[in-house]
Amino acid sequence: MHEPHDMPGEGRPDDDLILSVRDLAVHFPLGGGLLGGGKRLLRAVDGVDLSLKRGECLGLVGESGSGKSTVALSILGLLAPTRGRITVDGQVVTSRQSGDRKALARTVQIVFQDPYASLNPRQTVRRTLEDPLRVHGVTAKSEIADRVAAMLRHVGLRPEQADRYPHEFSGGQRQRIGIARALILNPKIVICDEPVSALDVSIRAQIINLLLELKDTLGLSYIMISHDLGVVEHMSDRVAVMYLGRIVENGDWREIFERPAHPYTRALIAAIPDPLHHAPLATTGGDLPNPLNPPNGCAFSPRCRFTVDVCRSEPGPVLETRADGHAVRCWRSEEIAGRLAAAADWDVNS
Amino acid sequence: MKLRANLVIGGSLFALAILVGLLAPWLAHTDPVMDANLMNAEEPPSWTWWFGTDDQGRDIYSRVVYGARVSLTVGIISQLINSVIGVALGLSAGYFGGWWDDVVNALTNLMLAIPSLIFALAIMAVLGPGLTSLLIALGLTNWSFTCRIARASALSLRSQGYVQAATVLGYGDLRIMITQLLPNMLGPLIVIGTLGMGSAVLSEAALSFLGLGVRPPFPSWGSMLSEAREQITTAPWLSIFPGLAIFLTVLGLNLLGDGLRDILDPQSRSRRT
Amino acid sequence: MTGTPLLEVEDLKLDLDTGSGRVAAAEGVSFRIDRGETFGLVGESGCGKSITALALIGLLRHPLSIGGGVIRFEGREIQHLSAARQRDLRGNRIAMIFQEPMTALNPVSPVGRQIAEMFVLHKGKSWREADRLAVEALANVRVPAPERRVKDYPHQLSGGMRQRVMIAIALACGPDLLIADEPTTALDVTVQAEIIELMRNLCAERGTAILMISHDLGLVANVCRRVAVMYAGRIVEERGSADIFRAPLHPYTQGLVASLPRLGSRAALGRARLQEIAGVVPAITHFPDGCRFNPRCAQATEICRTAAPDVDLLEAGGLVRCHHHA
Amino acid sequence: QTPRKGGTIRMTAPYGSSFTSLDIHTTQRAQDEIYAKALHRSLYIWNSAEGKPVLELAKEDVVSGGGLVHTFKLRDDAYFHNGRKMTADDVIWSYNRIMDGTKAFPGARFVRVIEGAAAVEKGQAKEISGLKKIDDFTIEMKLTEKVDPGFYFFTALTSIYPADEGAKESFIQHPIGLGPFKFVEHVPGSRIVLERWDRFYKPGKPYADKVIVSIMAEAAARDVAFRNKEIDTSVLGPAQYVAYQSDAALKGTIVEVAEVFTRYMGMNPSFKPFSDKRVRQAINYAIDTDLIINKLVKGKAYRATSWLPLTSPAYDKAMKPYAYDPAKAKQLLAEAGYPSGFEFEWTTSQNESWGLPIVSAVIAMLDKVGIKVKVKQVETAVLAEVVRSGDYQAFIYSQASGPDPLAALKCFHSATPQPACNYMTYKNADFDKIVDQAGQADDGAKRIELLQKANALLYDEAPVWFFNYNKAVMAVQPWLKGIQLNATELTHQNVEDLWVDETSPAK
Amino acid sequence: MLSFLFRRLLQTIPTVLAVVLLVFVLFSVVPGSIVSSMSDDSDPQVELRMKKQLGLDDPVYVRFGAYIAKLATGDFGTSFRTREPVTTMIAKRAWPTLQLVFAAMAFAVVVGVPLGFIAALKPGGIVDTLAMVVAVSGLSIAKFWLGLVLMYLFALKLGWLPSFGYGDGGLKYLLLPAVTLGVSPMALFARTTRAAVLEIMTADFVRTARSKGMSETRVVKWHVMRNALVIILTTVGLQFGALMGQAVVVEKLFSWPGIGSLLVDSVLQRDIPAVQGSILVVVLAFLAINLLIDVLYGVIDPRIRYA
Ligand SMILES: Nc1ncnc2c1ncn2[C@@H]1O[C@H](COP(=O)(O)OP(=O)(O)OP(=O)(O)O)[C@@H](O)[C@H]1O
Ligand SMILES: Nc1ncnc2c1ncn2[C@@H]1O[C@H](COP(=O)(O)OP(=O)(O)OP(=O)(O)O)[C@@H](O)[C@H]1O
Ligand SMILES: [Mg+2]
Ligand SMILES: [Mg+2]
Repeated sequence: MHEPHDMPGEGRPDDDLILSVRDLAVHFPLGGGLLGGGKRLLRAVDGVDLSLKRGECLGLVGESGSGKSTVALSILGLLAPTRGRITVDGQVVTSRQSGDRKALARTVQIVFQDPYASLNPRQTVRRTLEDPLRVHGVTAKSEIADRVAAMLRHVGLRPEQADRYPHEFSGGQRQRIGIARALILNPKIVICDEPVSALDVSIRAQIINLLLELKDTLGLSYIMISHDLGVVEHMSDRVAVMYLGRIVENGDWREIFERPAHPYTRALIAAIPDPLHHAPLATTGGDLPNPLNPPNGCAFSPRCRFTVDVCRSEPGPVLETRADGHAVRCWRSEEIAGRLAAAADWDVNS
Repeated sequence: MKLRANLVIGGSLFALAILVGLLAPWLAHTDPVMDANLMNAEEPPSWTWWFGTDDQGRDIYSRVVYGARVSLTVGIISQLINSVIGVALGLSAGYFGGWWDDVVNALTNLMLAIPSLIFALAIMAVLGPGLTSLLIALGLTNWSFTCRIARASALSLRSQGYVQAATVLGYGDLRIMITQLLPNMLGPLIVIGTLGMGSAVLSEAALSFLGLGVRPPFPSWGSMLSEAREQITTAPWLSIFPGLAIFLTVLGLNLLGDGLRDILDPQSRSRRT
Repeated sequence: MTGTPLLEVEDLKLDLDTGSGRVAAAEGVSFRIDRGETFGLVGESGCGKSITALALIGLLRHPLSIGGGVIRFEGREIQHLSAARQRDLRGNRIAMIFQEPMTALNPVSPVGRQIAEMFVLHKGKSWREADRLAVEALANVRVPAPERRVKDYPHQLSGGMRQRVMIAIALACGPDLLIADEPTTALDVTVQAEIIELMRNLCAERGTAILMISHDLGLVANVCRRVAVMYAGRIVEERGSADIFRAPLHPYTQGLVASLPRLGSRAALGRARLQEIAGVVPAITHFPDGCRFNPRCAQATEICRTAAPDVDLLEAGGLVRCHHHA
Repeated sequence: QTPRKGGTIRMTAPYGSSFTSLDIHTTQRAQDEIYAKALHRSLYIWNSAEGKPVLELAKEDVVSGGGLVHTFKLRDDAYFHNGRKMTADDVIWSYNRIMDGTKAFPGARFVRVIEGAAAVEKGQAKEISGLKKIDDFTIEMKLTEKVDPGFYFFTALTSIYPADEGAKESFIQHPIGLGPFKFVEHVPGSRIVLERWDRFYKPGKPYADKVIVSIMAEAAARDVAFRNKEIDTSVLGPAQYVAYQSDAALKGTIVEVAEVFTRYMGMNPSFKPFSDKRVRQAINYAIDTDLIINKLVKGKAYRATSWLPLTSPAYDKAMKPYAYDPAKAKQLLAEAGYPSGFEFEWTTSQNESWGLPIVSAVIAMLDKVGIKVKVKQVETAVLAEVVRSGDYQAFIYSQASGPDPLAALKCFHSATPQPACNYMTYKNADFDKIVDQAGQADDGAKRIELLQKANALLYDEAPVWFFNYNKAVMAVQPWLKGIQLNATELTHQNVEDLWVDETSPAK
Repeated sequence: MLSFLFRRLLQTIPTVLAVVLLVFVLFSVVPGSIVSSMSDDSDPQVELRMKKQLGLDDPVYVRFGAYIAKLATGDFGTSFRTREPVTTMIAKRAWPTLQLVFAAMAFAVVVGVPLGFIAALKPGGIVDTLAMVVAVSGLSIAKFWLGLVLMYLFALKLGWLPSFGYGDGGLKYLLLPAVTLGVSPMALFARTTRAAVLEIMTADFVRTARSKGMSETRVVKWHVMRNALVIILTTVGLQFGALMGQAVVVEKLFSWPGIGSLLVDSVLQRDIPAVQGSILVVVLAFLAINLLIDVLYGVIDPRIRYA
């Protein structure tokens, strides 16, 4: 098929920007409740900048707990940011105000990971799809029925299936319903939080294809959150890599996958097992640090093969966007790039 | 297999009690209050007097039959009041969180800290004996558990995908609570409600024993049992039949609750029995 | 190390009591693992991988039971052994690690003790001695500061650490076979890589065979020498791992290999529409007649709908269960 | 049979699950006087055999001053349990204490009969002016009215305390009295243990070494304990009365006495139908009182023939109760203008022998003559308040109607305020006149005659439904001897006269 | 740990204040007063004076304020009825109630928990069915009725135990009331334990234990018990409250001189300081016991840590 957005979107005017996140921070106070003494802050997201252009798919990757979902929920107004500013289609997101909530609902929607937990088991598919329309002031019965039927067809279900309950559907079908629900209000942005990771392997392709199709036919912009680098590479135009609440690398998909600049991005890619080589996997040292007690300096320094003193003492440098739209938060990215280009075997573990 | 036995036995016992209560005018042989004939006082069970008669010569069978009305009214209505209070507080607290949650939590802890029978006793003492007071006393004092469960369910459901989706779709808070949260916490609530009805029937008996029950002459099982306790050796039928009625009904409700739990709330078996 | 394989499974049938009758959750499962070999079992959720593993280690519980077939360990049938004899094998000769390292460890017992139990159970050690050995075992799985870590409770460890503890437990008595049921599904890729490497290295050192279960064909192919693919309770293809990935024979395997975006494929070949496998995985109570894959198979013909295909042994080694494989 | 010395007497206090207080001046519940009879003594004591109060702490009473001045010679051999001898000062101190207006001791209503007592109560005087110490063992008491002081100073409410000890805070924890037994231990809500006071003033008494008064409000539990021989006395309710009578082994344990309590339904004259005498009579005719007494009260009561009870000195044996005659009742109702009856609200407590069960039985009977009843059930404490405030249409109650017949009938005197004891606000000029004459009469026989006349007048006026006089029934183990048939309250026993033989299981 | 205890203690203060307020408000609207129940004295002046002396003529909020002020100094006030300090009254009643409640709890735990364990080891077996029939029956029976039956059986028919009273405080007096009171928590514990054990038996870590080659007995001893204890402990804590409520009935039936019977007496006689004091003490006891249980949690369940 064609590759509509494969080229980096340089030179586009800024009004193409449909979503911008500036210096977003979300801190969760922990403890302090019944048990435990003083409150501790969990900095789930700590100074994240993101932008999404119209019609673009932004991939967001990172290990579990790096703050991907938190970013998503903040954009949707479900979490109150500690700091920062989120603008969606020119409108500033504030959480919880119901007037704004409705307006926001017509702009941003979400597809959740777990197709089992994300549908109300006590509602028919019809209720699930009709209610949002009613809430948003569509009253004409025929219009509601038409829109629901059309949406079901869009996602590959038959309209007569609308009167069934979620448990009567398979996982893949449920995810289609979840997508239908996200699209029923004609939003401009859809956030997909691991849309396929809970699905049967043989079903995943169906959903990925469906999402890509819908993006084109409906002119949507995506934020695609996934663990699966294969999926991210397949779907994204741009990719942002998160580590411990911060973006560590951000750039065009091809740049990220072919010339990863941050050691963490490299480690992520290198850890994917190659089925055709019975070869050892590249390992990083240790696990993700405890987010309640992040390491000093660059958060990745304890696991990084290239750590030097400055990494341990100074937090990573500001994310600087290079001319090609590629941005890296690493003290030694240039250096490493040069050295590895020479060695060329950096993905083999020492 | 066990599951079905629970449900079937418990359900039938409870249904039987309800039926008896509903059909009391047709099932009873005599009026439970007015047909006191001291000439027939304290007859043991016989063909004429199935369950015997009491010291006022009233037919115990008829009184037990009518007693179902009072006892079940107490059980069902007071538990309904509890459920409504508990769900309203718990659901909203779990959903909204924040200061309201703190307030509800404090209230619940308060209710948990005062043993409900003692609280009910105090309310009864203030309001005086009688059915209405009893409904109020038992209805106001047993909601803390319902509230806790509702709150816990709301808290966990709140982060479920479909509730978040509803928020993202711009639903109002009330709509979310009623259409998204409530139907999905109904299972455990029904179970608690069933068990609560049983304990309300027992509480009624206990309050009767303490002299603060339903206002006679209308019979409730608890007051009949309590009044008959002195004659347990001399006229055992006076207490056996209302005692059995209480036992079987509460047993039925407990079994029903167990059975329903297996169906409606399978994951929380150990949360409370 | 002669002719007798370490483990031989023949025509294993696993029954599920649904309350209104028995259905076969898995049937005709046959494979063999040699000493020190790495063998992979791949399949989608619910196809019977875990219950097969549990059957091997003798942990099936009601409503599941062995409905037929033979499990031979070092040439001895073990499925009918007495409970006590089975316990001697379990943990000692055949060990297992599970998917969820959080729930697989007792939350209220220090991890050191959970390792030490192995030495008390199988090596007749005193608790004191066992505790010392537990520190060693923890050091073996490269847990830093093992003397301190033994006193920790599971919730104090990260996911990767917990899985290391599981490995330490499993390998404590130097088993001949390690069954790893999706050991890394709950972990991040970076941590997965470490766990896999650790397992691979330790087993190689000790000559322990691995039965690696996963739904990730790529991972299994990377780790194992031979791979069996399960679908709906049957093994549909079993071959050398490179072969099965490069040239899958069964339509289902073909579908699996082609349907998923692989890292680097877009860069190399551009973004193509992914190849889909139509339909859904059948429920255990509604397995279709004939070949169980036939409703989803593009190449299905009449015979596929009526007759269950037999196992075809391949000349190059391995097998396939399809009427139409070329 | 000569009384045995030693042993333990195990009595029960059946009227509540605790004693109110160990300061007997503060409490007037029958429950508390049970132990007080062993621990304390007053100027007089009730003599059950004679049916009247007799001198106890005084040896002699000389009356002068037109019947208003009494000079008492006190005993000089009465020792408090701390070993100190009682003197006139203790009596004066005790009575002054009872009149302390800030404490509102219930005994004040008796002591108030002494001149100058009311002034002390109001805080206008420090000491009762009508009470004079002549010497250590002589006291002069001036009364405000011509009454028999015996009826005023025999209950435990006017017990004599040791002046020095009684003022101490610790007294309430460890009371000291003049009674035959001294205090050992009180487990609140459970029991009081007392032991023999060796210097008790009656020679050879008390007999027993120890008295245990167990608090047992629950009749069923008492029944088990009695059958199980764990207690020596048990008060019986109607049901158990029947059961014990029909049980060969227990029949012999029953002791019964007519107590000076009248049970009745009071009718509020300001409620229109009840203002008509015919309606009130009709109610008396409409109720088959005998049937209720036999069947419901199980014979554990005596049919009331008017207000004064069987044991009252002014009881008139010639009086016959209202007959059961529904026809007559209907006729009277019709005459009064209620041919089809009316409805009233009846306030009752739960009491088993004069409360709710009786009301339930009567409802059916009144129903037959067209009178409908709405029951209002309240607690005993609330009923007391309702009755005194007049906030009722009808109530059912048990009221003391003795031992003093004059005091009993005065309750119907129009000068008696409602909260005092004229609960029906009864007013009848003829009645007032007869009662006033009786109060002035010097001659005992004349007084009795007048009182009988007043009592007969009440019968006809029927201000109440005359239900019954209480028959108090107690079961007493065969080894406990010397039980007195106390008509004021059967449980109040002069413990020094009780003794147990060697068959008692108690050590 | 200490600071945790301290914080928990602080947290009980609002609860205690709320209880005080609740009872005050409740009884300020009560019909019938202590005065009328204490004396049928004829003189309304006396009654007035008595009210004044008891402080009953002040408005509720004044009385409430005064009460709180006194309470802060540990003074529960003076009983209207007995004119004793409420503190002494309660002090004398506290020990018997504690004895009763703890004995009942001990009975319930010692019988109920093993019963539940045994039942869970063979679910659906005869033992299980029997145990659960006993348990659900124990929950369904009116307490005072059960007490009477036990009394008749063990005191009268068999003559093994005294039927009533506190006696000299000996154990034999305690048995019947404690068993009567303990039957329903016993039933509850049997059910909770059974459910907990059954649930834990399906937990992943039990499967791990089995995969180690452990026998079922060892699995239960080494891995199931402690986990079950955590769940049982919660129920035990909550049951203390219910038990203290039910103690009211049992104490009345057996003439047991505890706080429960004091409370009933005081409630019926409108002795507000005594009611207030008894309820407060019961609440405090409940809070204290649950605090203790929270501490125990920390011992048993390492996941809970007090900062
Ligand atoms: N409501 C919350 N309260 C406290 N901590 C939270 C909350 N939500 C998330 N966190 C913490 O914030 C951090 C980031 O969580 P988040 O869910 O955003 O990660 P993620 O990248 O989406 O991970 P995953 O891949 O597992 O979905 C985690 O450490 C998580 O434990
Ligand atoms: N205890 C059980 N009760 C009922 N059905 C069961 C039970 N255990 C397993 N099954 C069924 O047996 C089939 C095989 O289950 P199994 O756990 O082996 O699947 P799996 O291949 O391991 O899948 P997954 O990837 O989800 O772990 C499934 O359909 C499952 O529903
Ligand atoms: Mg996430
Ligand atoms: Mg599995």
